[in-house]
Amino acid sequence: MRYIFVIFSLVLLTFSAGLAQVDTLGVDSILLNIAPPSPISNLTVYDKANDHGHALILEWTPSPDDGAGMNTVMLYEIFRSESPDSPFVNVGSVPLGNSRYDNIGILEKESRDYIPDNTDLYYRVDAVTINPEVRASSEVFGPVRSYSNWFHRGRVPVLLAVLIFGGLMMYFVTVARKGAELYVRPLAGISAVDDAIGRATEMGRPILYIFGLGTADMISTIASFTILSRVAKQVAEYQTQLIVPCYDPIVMTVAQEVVKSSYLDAGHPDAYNDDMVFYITTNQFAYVAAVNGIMLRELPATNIYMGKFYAESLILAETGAVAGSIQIAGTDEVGQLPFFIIACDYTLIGEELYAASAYLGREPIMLGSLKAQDYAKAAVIILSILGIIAANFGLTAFTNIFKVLD
Amino acid sequence: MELGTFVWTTLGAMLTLAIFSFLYKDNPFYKFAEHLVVGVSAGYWAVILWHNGLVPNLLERLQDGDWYYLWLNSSRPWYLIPAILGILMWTRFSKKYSWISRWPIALYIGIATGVAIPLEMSNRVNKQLYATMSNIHWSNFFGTGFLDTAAGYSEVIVFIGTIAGLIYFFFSKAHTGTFGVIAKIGIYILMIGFGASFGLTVMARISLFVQRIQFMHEDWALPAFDKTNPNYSGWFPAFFWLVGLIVFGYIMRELIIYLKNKDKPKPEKA
Amino acid sequence: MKRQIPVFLVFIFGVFMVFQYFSPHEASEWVYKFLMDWIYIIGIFAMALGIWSLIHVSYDKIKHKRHDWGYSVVTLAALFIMTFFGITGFNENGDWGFYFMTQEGLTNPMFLNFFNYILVPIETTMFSLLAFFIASAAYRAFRARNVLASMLLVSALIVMLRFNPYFGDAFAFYMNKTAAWLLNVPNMAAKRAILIGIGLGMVGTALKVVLGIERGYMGKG
Amino acid sequence: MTNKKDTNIFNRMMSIDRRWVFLLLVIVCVTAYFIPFTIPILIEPEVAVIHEFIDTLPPGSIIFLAIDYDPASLAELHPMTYALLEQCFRRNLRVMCTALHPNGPSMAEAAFLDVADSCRMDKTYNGEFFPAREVVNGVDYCFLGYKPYPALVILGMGTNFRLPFPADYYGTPLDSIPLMRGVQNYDQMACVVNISGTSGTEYWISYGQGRFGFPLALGVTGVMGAEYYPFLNSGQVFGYMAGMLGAAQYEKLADNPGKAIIAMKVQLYAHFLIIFFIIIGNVGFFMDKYKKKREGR
Repeated sequence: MRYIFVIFSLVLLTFSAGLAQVDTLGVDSILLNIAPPSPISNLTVYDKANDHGHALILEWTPSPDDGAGMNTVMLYEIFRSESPDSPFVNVGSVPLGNSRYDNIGILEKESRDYIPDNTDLYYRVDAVTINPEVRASSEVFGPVRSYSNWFHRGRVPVLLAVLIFGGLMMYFVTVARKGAELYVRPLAGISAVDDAIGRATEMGRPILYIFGLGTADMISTIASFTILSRVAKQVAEYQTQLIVPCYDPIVMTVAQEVVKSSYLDAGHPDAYNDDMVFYITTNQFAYVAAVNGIMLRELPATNIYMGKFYAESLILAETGAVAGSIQIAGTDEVGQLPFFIIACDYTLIGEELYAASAYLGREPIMLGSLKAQDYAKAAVIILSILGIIAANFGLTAFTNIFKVLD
Repeated sequence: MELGTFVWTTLGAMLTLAIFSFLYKDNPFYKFAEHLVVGVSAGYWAVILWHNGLVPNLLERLQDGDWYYLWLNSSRPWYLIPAILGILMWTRFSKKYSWISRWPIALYIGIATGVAIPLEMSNRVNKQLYATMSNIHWSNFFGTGFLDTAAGYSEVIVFIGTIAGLIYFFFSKAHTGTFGVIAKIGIYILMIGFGASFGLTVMARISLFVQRIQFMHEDWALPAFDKTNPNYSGWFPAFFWLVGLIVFGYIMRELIIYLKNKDKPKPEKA
Repeated sequence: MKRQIPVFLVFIFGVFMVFQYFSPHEASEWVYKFLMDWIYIIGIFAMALGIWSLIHVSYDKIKHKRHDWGYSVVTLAALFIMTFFGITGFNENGDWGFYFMTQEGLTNPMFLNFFNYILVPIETTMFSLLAFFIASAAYRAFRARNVLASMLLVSALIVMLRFNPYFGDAFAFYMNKTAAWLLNVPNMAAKRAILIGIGLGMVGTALKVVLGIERGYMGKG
Repeated sequence: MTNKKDTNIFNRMMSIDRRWVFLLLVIVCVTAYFIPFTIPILIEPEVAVIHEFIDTLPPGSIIFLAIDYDPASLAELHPMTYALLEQCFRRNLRVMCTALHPNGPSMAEAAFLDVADSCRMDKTYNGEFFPAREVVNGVDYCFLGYKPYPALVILGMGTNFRLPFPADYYGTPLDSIPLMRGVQNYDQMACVVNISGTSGTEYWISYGQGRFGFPLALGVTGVMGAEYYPFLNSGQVFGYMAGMLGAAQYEKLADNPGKAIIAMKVQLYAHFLIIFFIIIGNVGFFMDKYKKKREGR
């Protein structure tokens, strides 16, 4: 669905780009008597940092007639050329009051807006009045070159955070592997999963497992696969029925694989068949309509919602409540958490969804990563307290260490 | 409005009523609408993915090659790699070779998780941390009104709430003592926040229903009797009353069943 | 072998993508875009598996005359009709035909009718069921059972009363202000705490997957 | 499902079948939608000031209306446009209009045609009788249409409307339009009202109001509400309507109930119904607890 959206927006963009090629300003007879404004001064052009090249930044001191003086400047037009003598080409314009223009090139060589890398370029900025004929050109700046960068300096804080967090995790995983006892506090939603499977077995009714609208490239869906593998293993041991309707074909494929292996691990490979995990449709409300139908017809003892959910969360959870199922939800979609909390029996809030796989497995290695997450949270708390103190004493140098530039 | 358009609109109105009937209980009308929309939407997405996905992203890129060279002579032959990976997914149709489909899946998941690690770290951790740090300003404690969101004390509450919320999410420490108290504050703040966002959403959801009333009224019921319409014919109200009859008939049927079973003991509800 | 190769692939591509993020170079961006195309194209090919699953499940129901099998006929018929209309259509000369490489199917009048008068009304009506479910959920769940539930209840009530004109202007004014405060202060704190937590959980899970510690997505727990 | 022997009134209050909730909600929404009755609507000063401003203009003044929205935000913003246009034409004010959103022109055109229709009938607003009149394109209003680059168009119009728009939306040269006689730029406009569902509002504030200093009023969607509110405090914007609430207030002020008031009616009573059910549930819950306590259970 996201892809389709992207494609539609691209189509729209191309369409509006076509519209944009209309001549905006025409000349009228009333405009002939405008005196030429003063030109801009101090034009500097430099390569845009931390980018893929093909982009330069221009800065200048605005014309004295911009918003003051004769007050005639309407916009600035930017011109570029590959040599100071050859004709300059208009590459863009900004309205009055601006003193900066980012000349971002397009990567296609055939495009008019392509800016070659590692080539000498020359720039000029014109202050233009309402009559495009009346303008003042600045002096030519150049030569200047644009470069492609191999390393993004503004993202150093992210790199450090990833490395430190990864290191913490490796450390605790090794510690756990050596057999150290790691404590984790009990989570109500997790123990409910075990009870719910038992309840379904007693009642002889199926378990409904729903991934929501997540595609397989979302981490919440990947976490949900792990939870499904634990659930499926228990379901296989208890010989209960499992229903997994899917929204995304890849999620369906992976889920089939997951359930199949879990049945194999539980020693009941013959109890598995591919129709337990099936595809419905990649359309939010059509999917919801079908799942609602399943809920009221199969009357599952337990509904487990794990993954990415949008507006359908409440429709599903309310219908599940009507069917009298025990409902356990977990999502990282903050906007939908209130609805799950209200309509479900147990809800895993945000991070608890990611912790669930470790909890359900009870493998020491997995618990090691929870420990790393806790240390990272402690670091966030301490750093933000330090940061607040520093910021209020004017030590912006400290807070700026953590600033990420895009 | 043409008669053809009105017939289609009548279908839309019937399907609208069929979906609403689900609020009463699962019934044949709902089942029909549900199965219909599943088929239509799956077909729709298949077509859209073909026309707007596969054709521009793969087929057009290989189009200038020839099949007897296996498209290797096209201008972008490297797009054969994803095509091969896609076809490997289809090994799932065979029982024997279905394990091969794990390779493209592994690539898919590898790329997706690899992209997510730095991106989520940056967006959800680094940037939120920076925002929390530069949040409280002493100057805001003076001269601001009660319930002002920019007031100093509001900023302090945001800060404390964030910290307490984070503490609630600690997994490897029992919620006891001071730690437990802070964690409790954290879950309270979470609940207040959730309540507020629930209350806010009610309005948007009611307006969805208002839009459906508007559709039934303005797009369907009004044109059915709009004699100023140049294409108006007796069929318009006929279709309207046909739908009315179906609705009336269903309600009557349910009523009769209810009255018949009224005195009988209710079966134990599962 | 069957399990090692996938884990190895996840590792190689995962680590590559992590470091790609820190390199804005043109070459690295090109690889990024190309790999994103892989994901996208694999996804499209997988659609065939999805459609096959839908057909298979429906056909099975019909074949074994399971309960409500008649409705599965509707699903299959709708699927085939919609697909058929999507690849046929009239070109600019008004000639009818099959069009695979061009988009005549998307403007086929029947395709549009199915979209506008079947898909859209059902979708929007399903969505509008939320108006009812939000009411029944509020009634069922908003009980002041304990402090936690009361907080949820009270803050929801304040926000819901924010445009009520019946109790005088001063009341409405303060309700409005309190509602805005609740949304901007405690809600903001809650969101931020959850977001940071989710971020760490995501990165933790993703790292476990890339490093091969977590293999649940292949069924290896 | 309630157990027969444990059923008392409080228990029943706690377990009303959800279908009664649904049925009542349908009844309340449909009734509020179809039956005409008035509800009190709290008027905020920032909306009232727009109405007051337009109401006290001398006949013949020109209002500049900038319509920057598309069908996506039609539900919230169309009511504002309709109420405002009706008020202008009834008071014999003239209107100039642009649509600087690619899908805006169809919105503006529909509004002009519908309001012109409505003006062909005698109406009474706020106790004042207005006879039927014919609203003529070119005399009572002039619709300029769409041009890309909103910032440049807004700047250009500050010098002369004829620069970005040599002709109006229908291709008539501006010089041959009666309304445009003697009209050069914003100086001849009494005020500018921007009704917008896009970030185009920013241009009207910074390039329009910021440079030419005309009185500017905004009508924005509910989502954008909080974003542009600060401009009211800073004085750059003299009036402000946000979302369905703002639209309903304007309809109320103009005594011209339309879709926004109907929507608010439905909203208000649906909210009351939900709150009513919440209260019923809680009363039942507490009374039941109290009773059980007294019985020593």
